Amino acid sequence: MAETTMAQALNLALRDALAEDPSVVVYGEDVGPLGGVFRVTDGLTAEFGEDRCFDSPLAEAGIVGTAVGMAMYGLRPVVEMQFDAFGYPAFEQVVSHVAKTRNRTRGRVSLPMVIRVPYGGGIGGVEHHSDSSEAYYAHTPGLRVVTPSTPADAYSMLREAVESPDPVVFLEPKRRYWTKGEVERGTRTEPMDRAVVRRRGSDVTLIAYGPTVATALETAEAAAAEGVGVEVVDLRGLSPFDDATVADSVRGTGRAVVVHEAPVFGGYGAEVAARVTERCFHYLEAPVLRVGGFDIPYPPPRLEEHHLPGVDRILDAIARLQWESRWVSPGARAGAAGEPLPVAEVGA
Amino acid sequence: MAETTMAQALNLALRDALAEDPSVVVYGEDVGPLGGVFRVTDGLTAEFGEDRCFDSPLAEAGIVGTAVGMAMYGLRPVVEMQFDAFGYPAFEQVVSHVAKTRNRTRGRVSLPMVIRVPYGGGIGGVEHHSDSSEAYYAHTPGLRVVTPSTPADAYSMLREAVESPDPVVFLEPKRRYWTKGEVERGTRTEPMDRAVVRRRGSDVTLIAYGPTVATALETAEAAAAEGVGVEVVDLRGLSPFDDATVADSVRGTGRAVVVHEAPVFGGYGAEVAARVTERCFHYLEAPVLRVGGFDIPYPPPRLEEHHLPGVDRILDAIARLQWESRWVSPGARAGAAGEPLPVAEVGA
Amino acid sequence: MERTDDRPDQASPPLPSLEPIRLVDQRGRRVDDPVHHSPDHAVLLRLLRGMVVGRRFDRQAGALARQGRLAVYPSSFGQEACQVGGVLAMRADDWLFPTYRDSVALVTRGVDPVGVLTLLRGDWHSGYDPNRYRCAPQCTPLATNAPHAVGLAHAARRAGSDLAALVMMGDGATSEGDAHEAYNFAAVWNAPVVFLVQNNQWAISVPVRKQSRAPTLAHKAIGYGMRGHHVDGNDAAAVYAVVSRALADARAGRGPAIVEARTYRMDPHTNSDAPQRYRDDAEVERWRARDPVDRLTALLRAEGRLDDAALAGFTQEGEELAADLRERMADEDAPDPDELFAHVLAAPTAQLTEQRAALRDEVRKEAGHG
Amino acid sequence: MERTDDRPDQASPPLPSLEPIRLVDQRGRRVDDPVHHSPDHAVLLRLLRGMVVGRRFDRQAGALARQGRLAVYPSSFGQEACQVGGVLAMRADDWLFPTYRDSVALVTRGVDPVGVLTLLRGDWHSGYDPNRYRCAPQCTPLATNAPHAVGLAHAARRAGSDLAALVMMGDGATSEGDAHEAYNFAAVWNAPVVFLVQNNQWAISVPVRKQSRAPTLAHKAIGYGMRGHHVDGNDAAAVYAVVSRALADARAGRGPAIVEARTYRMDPHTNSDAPQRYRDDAEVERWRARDPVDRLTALLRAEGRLDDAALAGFTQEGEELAADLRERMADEDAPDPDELFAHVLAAPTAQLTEQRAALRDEVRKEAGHG
Ligand SMILES: Cc1ncc(C[n+]2csc(CCOP(=O)(O)OP(=O)(O)O)c2C)c(N)n1
Ligand SMILES: Cc1ncc(C[n+]2csc(CCOP(=O)(O)OP(=O)(O)O)c2C)c(N)n1
Ligand SMILES: [Mg+2]
Ligand SMILES: [Mg+2]
Repeated sequence: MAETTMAQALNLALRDALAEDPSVVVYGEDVGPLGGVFRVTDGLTAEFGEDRCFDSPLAEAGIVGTAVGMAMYGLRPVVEMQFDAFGYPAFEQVVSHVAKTRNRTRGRVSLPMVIRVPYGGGIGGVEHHSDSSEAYYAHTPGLRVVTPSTPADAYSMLREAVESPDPVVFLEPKRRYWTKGEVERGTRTEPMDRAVVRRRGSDVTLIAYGPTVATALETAEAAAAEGVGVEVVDLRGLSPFDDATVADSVRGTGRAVVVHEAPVFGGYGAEVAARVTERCFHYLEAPVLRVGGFDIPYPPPRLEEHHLPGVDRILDAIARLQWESRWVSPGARAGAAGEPLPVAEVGA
Repeated sequence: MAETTMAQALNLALRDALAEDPSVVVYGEDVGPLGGVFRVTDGLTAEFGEDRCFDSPLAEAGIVGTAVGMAMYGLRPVVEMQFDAFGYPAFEQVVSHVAKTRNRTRGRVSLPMVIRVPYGGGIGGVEHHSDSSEAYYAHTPGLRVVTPSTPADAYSMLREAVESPDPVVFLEPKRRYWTKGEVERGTRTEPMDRAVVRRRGSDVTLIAYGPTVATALETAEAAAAEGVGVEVVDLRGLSPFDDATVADSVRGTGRAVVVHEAPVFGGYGAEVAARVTERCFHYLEAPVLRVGGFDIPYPPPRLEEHHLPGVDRILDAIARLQWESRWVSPGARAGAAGEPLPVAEVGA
Repeated sequence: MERTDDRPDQASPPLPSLEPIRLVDQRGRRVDDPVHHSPDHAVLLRLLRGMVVGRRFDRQAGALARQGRLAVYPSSFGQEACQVGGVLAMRADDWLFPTYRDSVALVTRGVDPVGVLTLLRGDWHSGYDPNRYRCAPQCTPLATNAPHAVGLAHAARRAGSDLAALVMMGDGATSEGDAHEAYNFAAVWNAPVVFLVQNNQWAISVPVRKQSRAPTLAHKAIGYGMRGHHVDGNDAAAVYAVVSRALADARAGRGPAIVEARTYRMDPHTNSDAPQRYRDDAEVERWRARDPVDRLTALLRAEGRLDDAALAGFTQEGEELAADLRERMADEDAPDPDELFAHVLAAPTAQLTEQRAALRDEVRKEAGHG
Repeated sequence: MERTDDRPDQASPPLPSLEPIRLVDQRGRRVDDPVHHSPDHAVLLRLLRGMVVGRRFDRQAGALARQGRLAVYPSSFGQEACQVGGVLAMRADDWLFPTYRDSVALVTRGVDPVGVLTLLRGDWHSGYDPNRYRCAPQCTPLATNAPHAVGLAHAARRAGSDLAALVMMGDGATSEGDAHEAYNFAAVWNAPVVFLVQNNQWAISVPVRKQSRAPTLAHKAIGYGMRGHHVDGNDAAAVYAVVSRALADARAGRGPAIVEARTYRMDPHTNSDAPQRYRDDAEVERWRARDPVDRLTALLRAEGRLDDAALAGFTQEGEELAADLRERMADEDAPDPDELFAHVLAAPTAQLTEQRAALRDEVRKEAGHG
C-alpha cells in the first residue's frame, strides 16, 4: 500500500462514495474544476460529471440551505465550507434547520448530509483562515460532529459520515491534510463516534482530537524520554462523546489534560474536563487541565506559533498535575492501562 | 420607590442612556412604534424621535453589520435580536467583525455597541423562541457577555453595557421580564463583570445566571427547609468570568452545582465546572455537577417544563454530591462563608 | 472550460407591472389582462370554496388562541386569495414550503387541520408528515425555507421529475440574506421554484416601505435574471392564474420566478400583537372593502354561477371543519416527555438514553407526589 | 402612523445599459456617452499616474509573495482602472471599504504600502489606522464590509456630514446574503454609499455566469429601488466619471447605487492559485488587449497630453515606491507576542493578563534553550 495524504484519503472517500451511491452529490465553492482550495475534491467533476460534483454560487447559507432541501428529496449532499470561519454565514441554517429537522418532523424527515469544514490553524493563513469552531457545533443538539486525525480515519470516517442518516459536521484538520499514512480503500476503522487510544501510558491521559493528536503523540514521546508514561486518546467523535473509552483511560492514569487549538474559554475542552471529572472524580489526582489557544482572536501567521498548543506547553501542563502530592508513584498505577513505565518525577 | 419589572428597568436604562448621550441609538425589528415585542423599547421613539430609536429592515446580519459601521463612526448603537434564535443569521457579523475589529485594528477602532438578546425559555414560546445561546457568544474572544437576573441589575448593567468601549452581548432572561424589584434610576449595582453572592450558605454553592438565579434561590429555600445551606452565586458576567468570587464561594462550601437552561453538553456550565475544578480541586468533596437542559433541541411549549431545570432537578443534583463520603458534616465547614446551618443529611 | 466575455449575452426579463395583475376588480367585475386568462368557473368555485372553508378554519383557530388552547396564532385573515390561489395552482406532486402564517394554505392543501395547529398549540414543532402532503414544516425563521425549496426542486429536476416547489414568504422576509441566496441559487440552477411573496404590507409593526424601496417586491426578480410578477393578492383568480403560469414555466425549464401578491393582514400579527400601536383602523377598513371572498362571490353571483345553496354548502363545510377542530383540539392529552429524546438523532445515543431515564424518574417522582 | 397602499408610489429606476458605459475604447479613442462626461486632462493624467504606480506596487508585492515574504498576495493586475478610478473619484473625507484584493486602491488612497501589506505579510490583521486614511481594514469575509459602510455613511449623514462611502466588492461577493442586506439597508435609509462591484469575471475558479443569471450585476440595483450603473472597468475615465457621479448623487441624498465595473483578474486568484485548472490562457490574452494602462496611455498620447518624460516620471515614481517597499519589507523583525493580548478588549482582563504572563514565560524559556 502506498502512503496517502489525508487530503487524498478524503478524496478517495468522496470518490468511492460517489461511485457506490448515486444519491451522493458534492458541491460548494471551487470544489468543481479546481478541486477545492485544498484539492480534496480533485478530479471528482472530471470523473463523475458536473451533475455530481459542482461549484455553486458563493453563499454559505445558500449552500447549506439548498443541501437541506436536497436531503429532503433523498440525496446525500456533501458540501464544503471553504475555511472554518466561512462557515459562520451558514450558522442559522446549521443550527435552526440542519440540526433540528429530524426532531421537528418527529423523525419523518431525516437529513443525511455532510458539512465538510477545514478547520484549525498552523498553515500560515491570514485572518479568518485558521479558526476552530468545533465548540459551536458540538453544543448544538442534532448534529454529529467528528474529526479525523489520520488518513485512514479520514477515509473511513468520511465514508461513514456520508452514509449516516444524521447530519454530520465533518471537521478536517487542515494542517494535517499533508500528513501521510496507510489507507486501504474500502476498509473501515473504528466507528466515527468512538474514541481510540493512540498510545498506552500509565501516568497521564492526553485527550486530543483532529490537529492536536499528532502534537499529543509528540508530547508523549518527549515525556517518555523523561520517564513519564503518557496515554493518548484521540476523540474522533466530538458529539456524541465516547464516555466509556475516555473515562476508562483517565481512571487508569488518574490525571488528564485536554488539548485543542480553539480558545480554552468555553471551548470544547471544558466539556471534556467537566464530564471526565464528573465520571472519574475519585480517580483524579489533580484537576483535568486544558491546553489550547489563548482567549484571543486567532493571531496573524507570524504569531500563530505562540498561540497553538505545542509540546512544551503540554509538557508544562503535565508538570502542573500535582505530582508532588501523589501517594503512588508512576508505574505503580499501571494495572489499568498498558505497560508500566519507569518511575520518574516531572519537574514541579 | 415603586416596584419595577425587569422589562421596565431595561426601558429606563435605554431612556436614560438616550437622554444622557446623544451618540446612543436604538434600532432593530419592531423596536420603534411597537416598542419591541417585549416592550423593552416602549415609548422611546415617541420620546426621542425616529432618529434615535427606529425600526430597520428585517435582517439580523444587516442590523449588526450596520451597527458596526455606526460604531466606527462614533455612535453607540444598541440593537435588538428579537428572539435568541433570530440572532443566528448575524453570527458571522458578530464573530468575525463585532468581536474582532478592535483586535484587527490594533485598538484603533473600537466598537462600543450592545446587542440585546432576549434569551431562554419558559414563556410558552413555539420553536425558535426559547433558545439559550450564551455558550456560542461566551466562547468568542472579543465580546463581553453579560446577563442580569434582577431589575436593578438589568438597569445598571445595561447602562454599563452602553457605556462600555467593548461590544457587549446583553442577554436578557425573557421569562424574568415581568419579575419585579426596586430600581433606583441612576444607581449602579456591582460592575457587570462581577459575580455576586445572592445568598449565603455553607454546604454547597449553586452557580447560576440570568433566568436560573431565581430558580437557584428557590432551591436554596427548599434545601434550607431540609437543613442544607445553599450559597447562590449569580454570575452576571459570563465573559470575562469572575474567578475570584466563584472560587471563594466554592472553597467555602466544597461542593458546587452549575445551573443553566441551555443543553448541558458543551454548554457554558462546562466552562464553569472546568475552571472551578482547576482552581478549587483540593477543596472539592464531589465533582462540580451541571444541571441544565437536556441535549435536545428546545422542546415545544407543552413539554418545556420537563426540559427546564427546576427546583427538584437541582435538589437531586445536590443530593448526588457524595454527602455520604464526607468527613465533615455541613455546618462544621461554615467558617469560610456565612452562618452555619443546622446539620442534616440529604438523601443519597 | 468556462469562458467569460465582456458583454452580457442576454437582456433583462421585462419589468413587473406597477399596477398589479388583476382579473377581478374590487367590486367583482372582470378585468382583462393581456397575458393571463381567468380560470374557468369550476376553478373559480374551487377557489371560493377554499377561501370560505379556509377562513372558517382561520376564525376557529383565532378563537382557540383566545381561549388559550393555542400558544399563539398568526392569522391568515385577508390573505385567503394568496394562500388558496397559490395552493390550488399546484400539482399534487409539487412541494409547498409554508411559513407560520400559512395555515389556510396547508388546510387547502389537505393537511389535517389538527396537524396544521400542532406547532401553534405547542404539542410539537410540526404536526404532519411532510412527505405525505408534500408540505415542508411551517417555517418560523424568516426566509430560511426558501433555499430548502430550491435544493429540493433542483434535486427533483436532476432526477428527471418535473415537480415544482412553491415557497411562501412575507414581505419582511424578503429583506433577509437567505431570501437573496435562495433567489440566486434558483436562478443560477434554473430550479423549478416559484417564490410567492405575500406582501401583506406589514412585518409585525414595520410597514413594507421600511422594508424596501423597490417599486414592487417583484422587481427584485430582475437582479437575478428571473421573472417577477406583481399580482393583486386579494384577487384569487389572478393569483391562481399567475402562480399557475409561473409554476408551468418553472417546470418547463423556463426558470424560477418571484410572484408578489399585494394583500393585507387584516388581523394583528398574532393574537398577542397590539396593532393599535402602529397602524390606523382606517387602513384596515380600506382593505376590508377589497375582501377576497366578497370579491369572488360577487363575480360568481353576477355571472350566475353561485346560488345561495352552493354558498351555503361551502359555509356548511367550513362549519363542519370548525366543529371537528374544536372537538379534537379539546382533547387535552399532554404530549409524552419520552418523545423529547426520540428524534434528536436517528438512533439513541448513550447520553440521550441516560437523560431519558433521568427524566422518566423525575416524572415518576412527581406523579408520586401529586 | 405609517400608511400602506395598494399601488406603488414610484417607478423603477432605469435599467442599467447592457453595453458598459465607456468613454475610451480599447484602442484609446474617445467614445461619447449621453450622460457621463470625460474627466479633464489633469484628472486623466492622475488616473494614469495612479495606475502606473499602482501596477508597479502590485508587481512588487507579487514578487515579494513569490519570495515568501508575504503569506499570500491577491493581485490587482488588470483591475487598476477600477481601483484607481474608484478611489480618485472619492473626496478626502469619504470612506473606503476595501477587500483583500484592493491593495492598489489603498495605495492610491495614500495608505503606506507597508501598511497595506501588513495583513498579507502576516504581521497583523490590518496595518494602517482606518481613521487616519478613512479606509476600513481590508475585509476578507466576502460582502461583510458592505453593511459596515452603510452604517457608517448613515451615521455620518445623520450627524450632518455629507461624506459618502465607497464599498469595494467582487462579483462573487454579490451572491452573499450580506451583500443583499447591505444594498437594502442603504436603499431604505437612503444612505450615501456606492457599491463598486469589480466584476473580474472570476471568484477564484468560478465564472460569473455561475454566480448570477442577471444580465449585469448592476441590474441587482433595481430590486432595491437603487440606481445601477454598468461601466467598462478597464476604462479608468469611465470608472472615474461614473463613480464620481454616483458619489455626488449619494451625498446629495439622491440615493445609493451599485456600480458594476466589468474587468478581468489577469493573475491567479492569489499566488497559490492554479488557474490552468479552470480557465484558458486565450481568455487572459483576450483581456490583455484591453489593458487599462495601455488604453489611457494611448488616449493621452494621441491627444498630445503625455510625452515620454511624463510617462517616465510616473514609472520612476513607481520604481521608487517599489524600492522603498523592498527595503522596508526586508526588515524581518518579528511582531511582539505580547501584542496578542493587547487589543482583545479595551482593558486587559485578569484572564488575559494571566495568559500573557504564561506566554512570556514560555518565550523566555525557549529563548533560554535556543
Ligand atoms: C430570522 C427571523 N428574524 C425575526 C423573526 C421574528 N419575526 C417573526 S414574524 C416577523 C415579521 C415577518 O413579517 P413578514 O415576512 O412580512 O411576514 P408576515 O408575518 O407579515 O406574514 C418577525 C420579525 C423571525 N421569525 N425570524
Ligand atoms: C464568506 C466567505 N466565503 C468564502 C471565502 C473564500 N474566498 C476568498 S476569495 C473568494 C472568491 C471571491 O470572489 P470575488 O468576490 O469575485 O472577488 P475576487 O477575489 O475575484 O476579487 C472566496 C470564495 C471568503 N473569503 N469569505
Ligand atoms: Mg408581512
Ligand atoms: Mg471576482
